[in-house]
Amino acid sequence: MLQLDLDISLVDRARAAAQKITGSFGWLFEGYSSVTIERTVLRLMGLDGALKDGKPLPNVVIDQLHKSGSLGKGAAIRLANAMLLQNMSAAEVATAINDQNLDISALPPAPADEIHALLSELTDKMMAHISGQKAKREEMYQRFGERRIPAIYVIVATGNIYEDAVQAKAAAREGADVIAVIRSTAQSLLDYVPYGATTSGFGGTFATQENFRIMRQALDEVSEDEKRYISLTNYASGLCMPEIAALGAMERLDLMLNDAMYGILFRDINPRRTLLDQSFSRMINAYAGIEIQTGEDNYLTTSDAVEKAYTVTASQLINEQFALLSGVKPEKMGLGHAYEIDPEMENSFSFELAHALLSRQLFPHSPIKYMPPTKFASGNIFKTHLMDAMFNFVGQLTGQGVQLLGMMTEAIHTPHLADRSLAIENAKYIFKAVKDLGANLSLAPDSFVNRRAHQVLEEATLFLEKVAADGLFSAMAKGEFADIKRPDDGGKGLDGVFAKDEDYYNPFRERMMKELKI
Amino acid sequence: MLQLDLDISLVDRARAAAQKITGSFGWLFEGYSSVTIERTVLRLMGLDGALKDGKPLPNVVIDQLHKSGSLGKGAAIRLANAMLLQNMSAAEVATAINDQNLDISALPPAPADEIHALLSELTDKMMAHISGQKAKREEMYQRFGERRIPAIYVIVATGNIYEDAVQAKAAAREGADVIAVIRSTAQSLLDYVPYGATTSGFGGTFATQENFRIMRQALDEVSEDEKRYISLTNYASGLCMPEIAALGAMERLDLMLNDAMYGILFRDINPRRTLLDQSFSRMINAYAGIEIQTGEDNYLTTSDAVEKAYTVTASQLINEQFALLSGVKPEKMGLGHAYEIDPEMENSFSFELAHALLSRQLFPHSPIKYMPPTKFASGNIFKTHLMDAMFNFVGQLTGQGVQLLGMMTEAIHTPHLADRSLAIENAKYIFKAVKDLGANLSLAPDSFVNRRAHQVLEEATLFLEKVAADGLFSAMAKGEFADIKRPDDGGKGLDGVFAKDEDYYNPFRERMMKELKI
Amino acid sequence: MKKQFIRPYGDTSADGKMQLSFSLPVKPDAHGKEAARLLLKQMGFDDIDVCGMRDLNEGFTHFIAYASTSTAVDPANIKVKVVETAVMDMEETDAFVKEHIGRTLTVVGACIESDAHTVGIDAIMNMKGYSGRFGLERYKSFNAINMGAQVTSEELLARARAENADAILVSQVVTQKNIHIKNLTRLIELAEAERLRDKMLFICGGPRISHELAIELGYDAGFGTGSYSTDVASYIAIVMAERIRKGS
Amino acid sequence: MKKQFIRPYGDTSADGKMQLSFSLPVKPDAHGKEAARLLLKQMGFDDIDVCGMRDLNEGFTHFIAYASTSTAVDPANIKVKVVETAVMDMEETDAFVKEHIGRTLTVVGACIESDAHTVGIDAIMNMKGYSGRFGLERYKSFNAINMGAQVTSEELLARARAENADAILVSQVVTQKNIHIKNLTRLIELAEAERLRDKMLFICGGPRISHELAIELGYDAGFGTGSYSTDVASYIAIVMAERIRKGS
Ligand code: B12
Ligand code: B12
Ligand SMILES: Cc1ncc(COP(=O)(O)O)c(C=O)c1O
Ligand SMILES: Cc1ncc(COP(=O)(O)O)c(C=O)c1O
Repeated sequence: MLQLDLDISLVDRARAAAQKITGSFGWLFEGYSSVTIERTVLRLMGLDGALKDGKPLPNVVIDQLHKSGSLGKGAAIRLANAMLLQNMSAAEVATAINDQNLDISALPPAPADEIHALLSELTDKMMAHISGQKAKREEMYQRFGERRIPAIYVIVATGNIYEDAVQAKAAAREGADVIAVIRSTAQSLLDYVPYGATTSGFGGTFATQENFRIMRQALDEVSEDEKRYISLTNYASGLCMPEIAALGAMERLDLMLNDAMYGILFRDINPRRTLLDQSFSRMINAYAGIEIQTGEDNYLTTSDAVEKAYTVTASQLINEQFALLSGVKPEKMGLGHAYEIDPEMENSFSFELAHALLSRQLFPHSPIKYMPPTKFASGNIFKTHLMDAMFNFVGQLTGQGVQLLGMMTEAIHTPHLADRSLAIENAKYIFKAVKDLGANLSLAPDSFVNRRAHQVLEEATLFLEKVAADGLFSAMAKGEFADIKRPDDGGKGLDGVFAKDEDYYNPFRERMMKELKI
Repeated sequence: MLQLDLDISLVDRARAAAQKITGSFGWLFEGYSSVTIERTVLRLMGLDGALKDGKPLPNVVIDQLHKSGSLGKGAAIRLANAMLLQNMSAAEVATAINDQNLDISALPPAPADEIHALLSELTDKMMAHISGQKAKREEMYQRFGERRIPAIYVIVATGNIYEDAVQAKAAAREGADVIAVIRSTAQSLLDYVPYGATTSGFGGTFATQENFRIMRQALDEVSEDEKRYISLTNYASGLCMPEIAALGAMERLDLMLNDAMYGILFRDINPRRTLLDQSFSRMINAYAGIEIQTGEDNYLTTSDAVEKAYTVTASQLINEQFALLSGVKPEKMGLGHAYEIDPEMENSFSFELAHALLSRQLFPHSPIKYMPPTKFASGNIFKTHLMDAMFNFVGQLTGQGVQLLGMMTEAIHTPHLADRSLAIENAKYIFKAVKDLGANLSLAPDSFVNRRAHQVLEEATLFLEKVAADGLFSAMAKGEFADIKRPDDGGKGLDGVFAKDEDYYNPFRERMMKELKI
Repeated sequence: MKKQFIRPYGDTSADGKMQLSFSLPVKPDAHGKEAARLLLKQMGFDDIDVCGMRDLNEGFTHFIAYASTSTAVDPANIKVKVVETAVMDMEETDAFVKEHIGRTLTVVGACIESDAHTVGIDAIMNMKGYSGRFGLERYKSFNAINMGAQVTSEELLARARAENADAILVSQVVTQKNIHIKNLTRLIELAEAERLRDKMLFICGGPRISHELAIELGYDAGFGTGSYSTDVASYIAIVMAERIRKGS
Repeated sequence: MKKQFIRPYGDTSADGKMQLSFSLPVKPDAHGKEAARLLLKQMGFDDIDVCGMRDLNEGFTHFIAYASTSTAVDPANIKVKVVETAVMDMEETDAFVKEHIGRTLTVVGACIESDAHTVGIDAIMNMKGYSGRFGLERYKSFNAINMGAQVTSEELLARARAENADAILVSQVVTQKNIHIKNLTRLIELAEAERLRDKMLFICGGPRISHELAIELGYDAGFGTGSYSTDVASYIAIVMAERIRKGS
């Protein structure tokens, strides 16, 4: 068995530091809410639809409340109040706000018990729907068997949901276990979730509820044909983390990219805003039984994969603690890691083996999300195909949870149908060839692989202890992660954050925290 | 360190059986000679050239002697005699035979001391030339450093020696250490060696002395530029084993495919003829410091690589003993093996690892010739490229001697310039990535890889013991090797074998045996 | 209704995307890359992305490109000649021959001229078979003679005449410089000269053989990659039964 | 003397051999394979060998082929527009600017619109540099301002105006559906509208940018894959010195 000989006391120190770092955000998670959290509440209450110009109804309502500074109690009570007093559906209230300048913050309060009855009813309904989706997923896994390890994960990114569906079905039939629909560039910076089926995106397809539905249906079809449950995933991270998480829960996505650190570092989203959003969005994921995935791999697309390997480990440990705070179980934590070592480097495979084993062993119950070579992928498709094979080799050898297949055209275009097929062929061949190889092998305690893993763990521990002493925000402001400086009052979306009143009420958060026992 | 836990007593038994098998051919090697052996002697005496119709002068002379049944003393004395009496050069004698019906077997004998003086002079000259070539090679290795392990070996096979030279130089500059010029189909069945520079062959280029020279010169050029000695190789096996070996020695080839078993099984050459030819041709290789390579890999192109793995091991052990009998040192025995496992098989890599380690460990001093996937190469170049990567992985991990690179177009055409370049890129990348990986790993004694290697060794031992009891010829007649039946009186070329007279004389064989101490 | 032409597909319906790679006798620089682009342009490609450029040394450069073709295939123009007889398994063929022919069929097979690749013809003929189908030697209804490798056309024809064969099976695997075409043509010409052509079925096979090519070369049928003994046996049985029925 | 046309090379001079792969909306059968062959034939290929055929499901098939093109490129037609200024290292550029310009040059860079790929522009501008060349921030002769990712064209122009920039550096990496062309065109049009176009050098870069494309889009220069800070710095220094000399 390939097993690293890790220093347990170092592991404990690193975890303790990560816990200290994440434990200090109680003030934020308990004291604040954001526009997207409130829009999420409205969506969970059943508000859907958009204006003719595309503005989603949840934004119509929240914009009014936020502008007038009347979100302190939370949007749930405001909307329920308006529905009762106006005797309107949620959508009617929203349309009235837009068409007739109805000001729902100016309405007198309806009787509290009526409001709470309505909220209970709506909450029950949605919670039941989401549980139903979770049960449906579990039933299908029951029927078809567990997901393979590593699961074969591929992306579709044509920009057109209908082309995406064709490409996704083809990939699923060929062997993909998980399909990700990449989002159009810059969707993560939109402070709303686009509406309806979409056919034009750049470098990806918009994440909308309707697009989720179309894809889910396509994959359910293939699941039944192939007798294998095909998972669907999309991206929560961005300015709408909890909203997209909610849509994913409703439409039975199975995994979701959910990482505030990614938003901060790679999309310049305000740290406070997105950590807050993440907290609620991960609860939704947890409640819906959706596996979260984190974005540590991205660090290595900008920093050196060897020199900065420890930042991946450190971030995984932080993400683990944040996830636990939101009720996510280790079994549902797809912590990120990537094969981004320079192929020109001597012994690149051994370095990578050390890193991959480290991720695996630090989180033995978590389905590690393992990302392919991208940075050193070049226009030479033949070479990239080989790098992907080495990546697949390590993935199988170390039993990573989810293998995001590399495409030989990584440096050229978002994947064509054939590129994806060749990537799946690559993975299936390598996985099969080295299936039980790991069981034959062991590592000498003084081997390079062992020493290298120890070194990374040690660097991560010292780094985490430094961040714990400093505070996460301060460390980010100094550019300690991925060499990118992010002050906690900079970036996009801070104006969407507000302090909660004493009597703030978010029925979903309360119910989920209760059910998740957090 | 990756090290099999082999049963030494089994190894000893297997070697003893192989020694018994090969030791029983004294009657053949001492009692017989063949037309190609005699032509070799003439070539070594300096006879070169061809008639207008392409018939080589050595064939002109030997045909006459063989037809008249006057080869019993060996051709050396006959030619020397004619040269003395006619006062002609060797070439003039041959031309006279053809033009003027000069019958050299009918000439009276010149004084024995004169004949021996002439033979000594000619033998000294050629032995000095060959030693000089050997010294030149050694000097270049001295100057540029040893060959890498595994050495990168690629083929050229355009059919045109001038195109071959361009392709070879390009490959050498890209990183190839050894260049093989594949022969035109069916040259191995020609009972003569074509003459001059050739530009039309199918699936390969004719092996001629001039072609050897052209290629050697091209590679010497690159060696000086790149400060890396580029080796040249070609094929001795076939109906002209010793002749081609002699040409290789004269033109400083560095390795030669030299395997009678290949000729018997895959070219239906008569077993007696070719084992006899092999014996002398390997002496020439040994004397010239040329590394021989054997063709066990071919078995797996027709038989199943797992089921018949033991035939490879058994044949390697037989080839080792035959080579020792001809004075070839273990350091110059490129015993063959191949990665021909079905890529659809589970754990194909682990099987292959077992087989490759077995070859490596049974012959720790020999530069194992490791052949790439060919049988399961398909028109899907992308898949074949990956199979070649796995092959390169095993080659580096187990430290094979010479890695014959696989081409992604194996199933389509003889390699294009770019195919070869991509193959070298593949090998260089993988070799570098897993350079010292083996040093990190060890095998559990009860691991599958260990058990599998043991099984193959055991099967090979039992097989060799059976063959030893039965006799090699009888085993071949029954189809025990590669499922192909070859009776010892069947196949091509038996009519070129003749019994030596008491006073048979082959000055080169005698001198080489003496110098090689056999 | 608009006719649906067939065009390559990358990620947008009928976008015409193709992947190419090739070597040119140019240097790996901007000038060389432009030569590659121009070549593709002349071939009618648009949206040309020469994404890879690799030095091959000795004055050559390898290019890797993606581009869109404007060419499209009219489905109406696709006409394929394929062997159209039904495929029966061994037992069915044996029964069929018994019923419709009433005697065993003799076939003589070989890998001709310089070609020594017997694995293909063995796959069709050998007792033990290939991919789970037994070869013709196992069939009760066939008398199968496999002459092996590097058999000259003359030898093959002589044997077929001597055995009074119903069919000749020829394999050709080496195709460099179209040597397979030369060899197959030579065999048929000899057969015609020897008046054997119409006395038996001439069937060829190999990785670059298609039924269409076989017909062009004057053979009765051709079998390429992925053919099995069952295909050939059924074909021979059905066509021979037909001929006997028609009394030819 | 015969003119040497440039043709692809496989293993025989100018044999025209190319490797292709593409997907068609056809089934993986003889009919589909013939569609693939016809497509290549229509493109002017000879000696077509459709050697690979892979089922992509959902009605598509992937083909892999080798074939010979009869097309050839006339070397006389190859005209490449490349940045032609000499390339100096950092010290040389600093000295050159000191001597010929006598003040620091201000450049403002950004990855514009929805594009968030900053690695390329960082490679050119960041202090620490890339591939062993320091970025413009390290140059004594440059005042380099890197605005980062997802900067709107308006923001970039405003900043350039405010800083009185000598050059604008734009990066575009995402190219799907030619969004880079759209974004780059928009920037230039805005610059023209705001009368900034002639006040500074407009330089773009990215993996699919060539100098030629840049010129076409109205930029002064373009830098593709494998460009370094040294290339850009030298270009700016030399062209600015020229402009100053000419008094423009
Ligand atoms: C095995 C093999 C060998 C073995 C052959 C052993 C033997 N007894 O057959 C050995 C090692 C001896 C060998 C030698 C050589 N080979 Co070779 N060999 C191959 C290899 C790896 C596999 C061929 C094979 O067995 N395929 C499996 C069989 C089952 O498939 P098949 O032949 O296509 O047969 C199927 C169909 O085509 C059809 N079929 C075939 N024949 C017939 C006949 C009839 C009547 C019917 C109905 C159907 C039928 O049915 C079969 C079952 O589906 C190929 C590469 C490859 N992966 O394809 C190279 C290859 C064929 N060899 C090649 C060459 C050049 C040679 C050599 C000249 C040198 C070299 N490169 O090694 C020598 C000389 C051979 C000679 N004189 O002919 C080239 C040919 C290039 C070309 N297109 O011209 C190839 C493609 C390799 C390469 N890329 O260079 N080879
Ligand atoms: C790193 C990376 C990322 C990082 C970016 C981090 C960052 N801060 O930059 C992250 C993970 C965030 C990312 C995200 C996405 N990416 Co991205 N990413 C890449 C990747 C792997 C490498 C790009 C890179 O850094 N190259 C290295 C630099 C040094 O090269 P360069 O950019 O070409 O720059 C050189 C020259 O072009 C030139 N140059 C460049 N700009 C300029 C400017 C000037 C003025 C000058 C003079 C020169 C110059 O000089 C540089 C040095 O030589 C590529 C794939 C690949 N291997 O190319 C995909 C790739 C670019 N991404 C892609 C896409 C689609 C995305 C996403 C939309 C979704 C996704 N697939 O991940 C998102 C959204 C991004 C967005 N909104 O723009 C696609 C683009 C497809 C296309 N052709 O349209 C690619 C090709 C991957 C793919 N095949 O799908 N990505
Ligand atoms: C954690 C995480 N979230 C989200 C995304 C995608 O974000 P965007 O849609 O902004 O490209 C990624 C992409 O790599 C990611 O890693
Ligand atoms: C040992 C040996 N000799 C010779 C050859 C080549 O023989 P021929 O020229 O007959 O193809 C091979 C080819 O694989 C071989 O393995």
